[in-house]
Amino acid sequence: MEPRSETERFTVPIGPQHPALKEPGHFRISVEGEIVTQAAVRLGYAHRGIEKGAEGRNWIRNQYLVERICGICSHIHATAYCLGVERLAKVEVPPRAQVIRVLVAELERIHSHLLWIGVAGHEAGFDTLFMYSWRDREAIMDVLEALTGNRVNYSANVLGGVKCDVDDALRDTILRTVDGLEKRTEHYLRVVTTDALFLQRTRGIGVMTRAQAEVLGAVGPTARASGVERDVRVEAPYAAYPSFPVRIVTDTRGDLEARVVVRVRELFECYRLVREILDHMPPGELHGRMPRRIPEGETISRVEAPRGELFYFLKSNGSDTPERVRVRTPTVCNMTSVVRLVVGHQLADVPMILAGIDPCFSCNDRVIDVERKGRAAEQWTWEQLRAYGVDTYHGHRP
Amino acid sequence: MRLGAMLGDILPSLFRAPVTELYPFTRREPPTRLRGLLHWDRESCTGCGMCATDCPSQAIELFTYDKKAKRFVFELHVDRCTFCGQCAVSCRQGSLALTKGNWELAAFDRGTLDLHFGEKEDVDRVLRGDLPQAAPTAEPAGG
Amino acid sequence: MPSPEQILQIVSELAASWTWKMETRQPEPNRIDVVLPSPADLVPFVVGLRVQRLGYLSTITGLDPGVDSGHLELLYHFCPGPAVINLRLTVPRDGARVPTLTEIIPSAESAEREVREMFGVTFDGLRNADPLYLPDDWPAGVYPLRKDFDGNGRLKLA
Amino acid sequence: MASTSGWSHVLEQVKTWARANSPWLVHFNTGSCNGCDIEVLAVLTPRYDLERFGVKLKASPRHADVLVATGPVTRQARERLLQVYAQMSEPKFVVAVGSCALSGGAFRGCYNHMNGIDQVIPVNAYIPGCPPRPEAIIDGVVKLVSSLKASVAAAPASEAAPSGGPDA
Amino acid sequence: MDTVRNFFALVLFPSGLFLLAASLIYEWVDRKLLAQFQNRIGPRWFQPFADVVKLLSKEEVVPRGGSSALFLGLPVIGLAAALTAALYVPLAGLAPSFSFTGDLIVTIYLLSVLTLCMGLAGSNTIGRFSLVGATRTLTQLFSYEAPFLLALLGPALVAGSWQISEISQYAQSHWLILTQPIGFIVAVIGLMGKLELPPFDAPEAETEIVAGALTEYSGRGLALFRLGKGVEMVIGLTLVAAFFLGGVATPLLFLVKTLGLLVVVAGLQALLARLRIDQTVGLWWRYGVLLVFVQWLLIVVLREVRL
Repeated sequence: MEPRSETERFTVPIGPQHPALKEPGHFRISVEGEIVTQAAVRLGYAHRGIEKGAEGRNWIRNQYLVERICGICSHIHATAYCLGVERLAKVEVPPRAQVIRVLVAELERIHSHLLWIGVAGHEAGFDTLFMYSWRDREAIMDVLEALTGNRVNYSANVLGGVKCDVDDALRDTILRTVDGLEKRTEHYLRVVTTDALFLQRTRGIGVMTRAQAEVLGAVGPTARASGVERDVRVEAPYAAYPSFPVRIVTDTRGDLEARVVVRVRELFECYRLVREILDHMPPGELHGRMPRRIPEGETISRVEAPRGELFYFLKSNGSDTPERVRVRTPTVCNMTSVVRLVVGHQLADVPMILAGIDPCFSCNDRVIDVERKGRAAEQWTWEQLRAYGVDTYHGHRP
Repeated sequence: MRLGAMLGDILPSLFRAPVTELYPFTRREPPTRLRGLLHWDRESCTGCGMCATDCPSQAIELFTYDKKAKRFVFELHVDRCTFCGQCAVSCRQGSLALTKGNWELAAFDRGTLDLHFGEKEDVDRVLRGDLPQAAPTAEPAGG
Repeated sequence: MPSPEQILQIVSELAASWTWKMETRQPEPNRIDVVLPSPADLVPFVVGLRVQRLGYLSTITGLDPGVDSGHLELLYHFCPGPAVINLRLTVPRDGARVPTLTEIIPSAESAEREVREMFGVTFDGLRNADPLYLPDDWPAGVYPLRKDFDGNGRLKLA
Repeated sequence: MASTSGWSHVLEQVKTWARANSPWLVHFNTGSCNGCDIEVLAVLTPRYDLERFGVKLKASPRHADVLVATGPVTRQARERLLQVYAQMSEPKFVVAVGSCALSGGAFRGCYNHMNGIDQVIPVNAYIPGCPPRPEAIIDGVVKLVSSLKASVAAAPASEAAPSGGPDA
Repeated sequence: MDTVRNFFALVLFPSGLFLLAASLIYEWVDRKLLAQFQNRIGPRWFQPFADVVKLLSKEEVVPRGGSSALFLGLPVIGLAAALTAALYVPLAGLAPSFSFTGDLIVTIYLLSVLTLCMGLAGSNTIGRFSLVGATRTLTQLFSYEAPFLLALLGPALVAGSWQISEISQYAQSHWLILTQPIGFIVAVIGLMGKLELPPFDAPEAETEIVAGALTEYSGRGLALFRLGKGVEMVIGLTLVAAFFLGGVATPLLFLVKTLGLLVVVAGLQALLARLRIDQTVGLWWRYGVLLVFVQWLLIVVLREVRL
């Protein structure tokens, strides 16, 4: 099987088993000998035209449109949007609403990180880790369903505050669930740092130094795993984070294992925050009065999604529909930074590096173009890349 | 570095009952706030149409034949509804609520997912297409 | 990381020290808008920001004030720590040419490619030519985020 | 004549029983926000575990009987969805999961997508919800499977079996 | 008279229908154990039977780009080879229906014919994934075949004969697992490599290459290949149980020992993550073969000392 002799078009099914993927990427990688010299990404399989759609809908409907950009971090999108619109309308949000927003955001981060541990296991062929982490995740999904009424798209926010409240019964179930999950997370921390076969897929793979992370603009756990202290909850605290300070979790090794460990350690931080929030719940109503027409103005709203910094730019022209809604999701940053990171790496390591940043791709497929000097661009499958990697390890490179 | 870090999980579960819930045969009590199918209360509704304008996916259409006699027809497109609950928040009379009882809505034909609530003959008039003149929620072009 | 006020102070001094004064506005306590007179000032000013370690580019936003306004507006958002710095650049509606930032800030590529395909602004020196989000069969010359493109309408493409 | 038709009826009965008891899924995301995808996968995890109904999540459309499609079919994903559907071998079924797959959901009317799966390929079962709970997805699959049993009992050859079919 | 007995042995009792049923049951036990290890319920008892019948009744799509005769013929050859291998193995605790000196070697190579057929089937189409899957299947075949064969030759050495019936006869009186522990470990790991069970399931890694060599197969071909795999599992388990776990004298012993071995195999499947194909090859050639040679050394040395 000689991929190099004739140019063949391959398509790579990262396939339906990759649930965390939000937007399939199409990578173009050019290679010199073994080292990747140039790489580019092409998204677009999940582009639904949201920013244009937002201009045709009133402010209230937009919140639900924006919430469905990414199913795994839906609450944080709605929160960023609501914070921006409330700042434009200069509406005072009651403190209890802000605290509940932060509470649901942290519960969502727990569910997102547990999900990703399972997906990382599944990608590495470790189905038992996938089954057990998703079994434990069901506990937090029940809490979210009891608290907000839906397991994934909570719609807990409403312009000017929140819709759901935390009563005592809920408070006890949340605390019980968090205690149980903390023990399980300690177990997972041991598993991902000691299981020999899992480590073979993560330790020393896809190392991103701190300088690279900063230059390439990586965000979220991917950046923090390389030592970059960048977390919007700490730099520019929003909602109720000023009264609930967050301790940044960082690592210095910057390889795939560090990214897994940073996400697992962040889970402990989330548990601590949830307990702290539930102990200091301020009284008060749940949402303030919100005008239907938002006064003219522009604002920027930055929040920390489970995968990194989420950036919103809102511009209103005084009417009840926005002039412009700009959304920059963290995955675009991570993806372009990791695609840059791949340059200079072994072609054989590219697949695991790309899969390792918890990419938010819709799980259609990824096509990797390999351009060799002086020959037409070939498109390789992800698997072809892996098989190519195998030949490299065997040392019988032609 | 050791082999089989998950041994502590898989061995005990060999002797423990699986956590699987036998769904269709045993049903778990859904949480009280579960957002299932929308319920519309005709008595308290005033036909203002706020729910229709605020619905993110244009799933609600309200036809008012006679405001005082509360002769409304409330058309709910379940296939468009995203169960977000904004209609219940926007409705000042509180006549809308997402019920927790009804969430098994799988169907074989999309037609069955268009529900009409209201007086029998009003609903027939809507189905015949004899809509009231000022239908407040005309479908935006290409909706 | 300096406090927001210090950052805004640094940026307004930087803007004022330019050969011809750049207008700066502070609509919000932690935000400063710097109006760039011409696309040529973009790269030097961004280098100035990076020297002051304020050069973390979050993204680039395209704005279409309206078909009759005859111009488009590009906003470069720099978000070092708590403060937000917007560089505002107005460009003509058709045939706008703006220098690319990818040499100094590699992560700007995805934002630039998105603005190019959504607004039709060409970035000189941007190596990657293929679209980022729009499908392959999207007709050339149609820019969806411009006001004249009817978002809700069903643009009947092949 | 009666014996052969009796015999072929029994054969048909056995085939339906087998098809109803081992529905293999292939899952395809045509631009969804991943909310429905994680629920479709949650259905295989220990708490719901659809393997007790014989469901296996296969990666290749060629091995699968039921295509679980999510998302409003973006323009870019449309041709790939048709490809996957064509690769599946008869008898095949399509289940649209989530309000995006049914009608475009919250994105209804945006440019760049087709407002639902049934605008592109024929759909057998619709599961509303945003996202539908895992139990609702199980309910959809169970309803599809039981309708399969009923449909064959009524009309033996549901669709014109392709001439090359094994039982011709 | 002899032909009727042979026909009966080939089609009905030890091989043929009985073995197919046994392979379905063992596949169910394997999936059920794996599910139980993962804390879930797992399939019902008739699941593999339903899967096979459904696959047989599905439309068979013959892709272009490969010879269709080969495409349709390979599954049949693979299954036939696996079934004939069963004739020499003490299935269900009874003496093997045929045996001649040297049938151990024949059985082992008959068992690898199925893997060869899958490799051929994979490379017979233009589909990328089946091509990659085919190379991986063959790479894995060459890596585990030698250590697996040598591990099984250990008991043959001790029993002093190449005939399976004699070896299992000898093994009934000596628990060879105690005298040859290393050989036993290599044999079990080799069996998992042959059956491409995780952690050696790189050739059909779902997240990477869809279904490897079998991506293009649907309907009847896929059913026959899956049956072949099930038959191989039963035969492999019987061989290892007969040699190392004190022989399979009665059907009850056969059941207990093979199912006990299956529990160990399923536990390993649940426990270990998938090895990259280069890691499996490295693992086999560095450690597998080395261990087996150490085992042989021990056997020879022990025999000299005792003599």
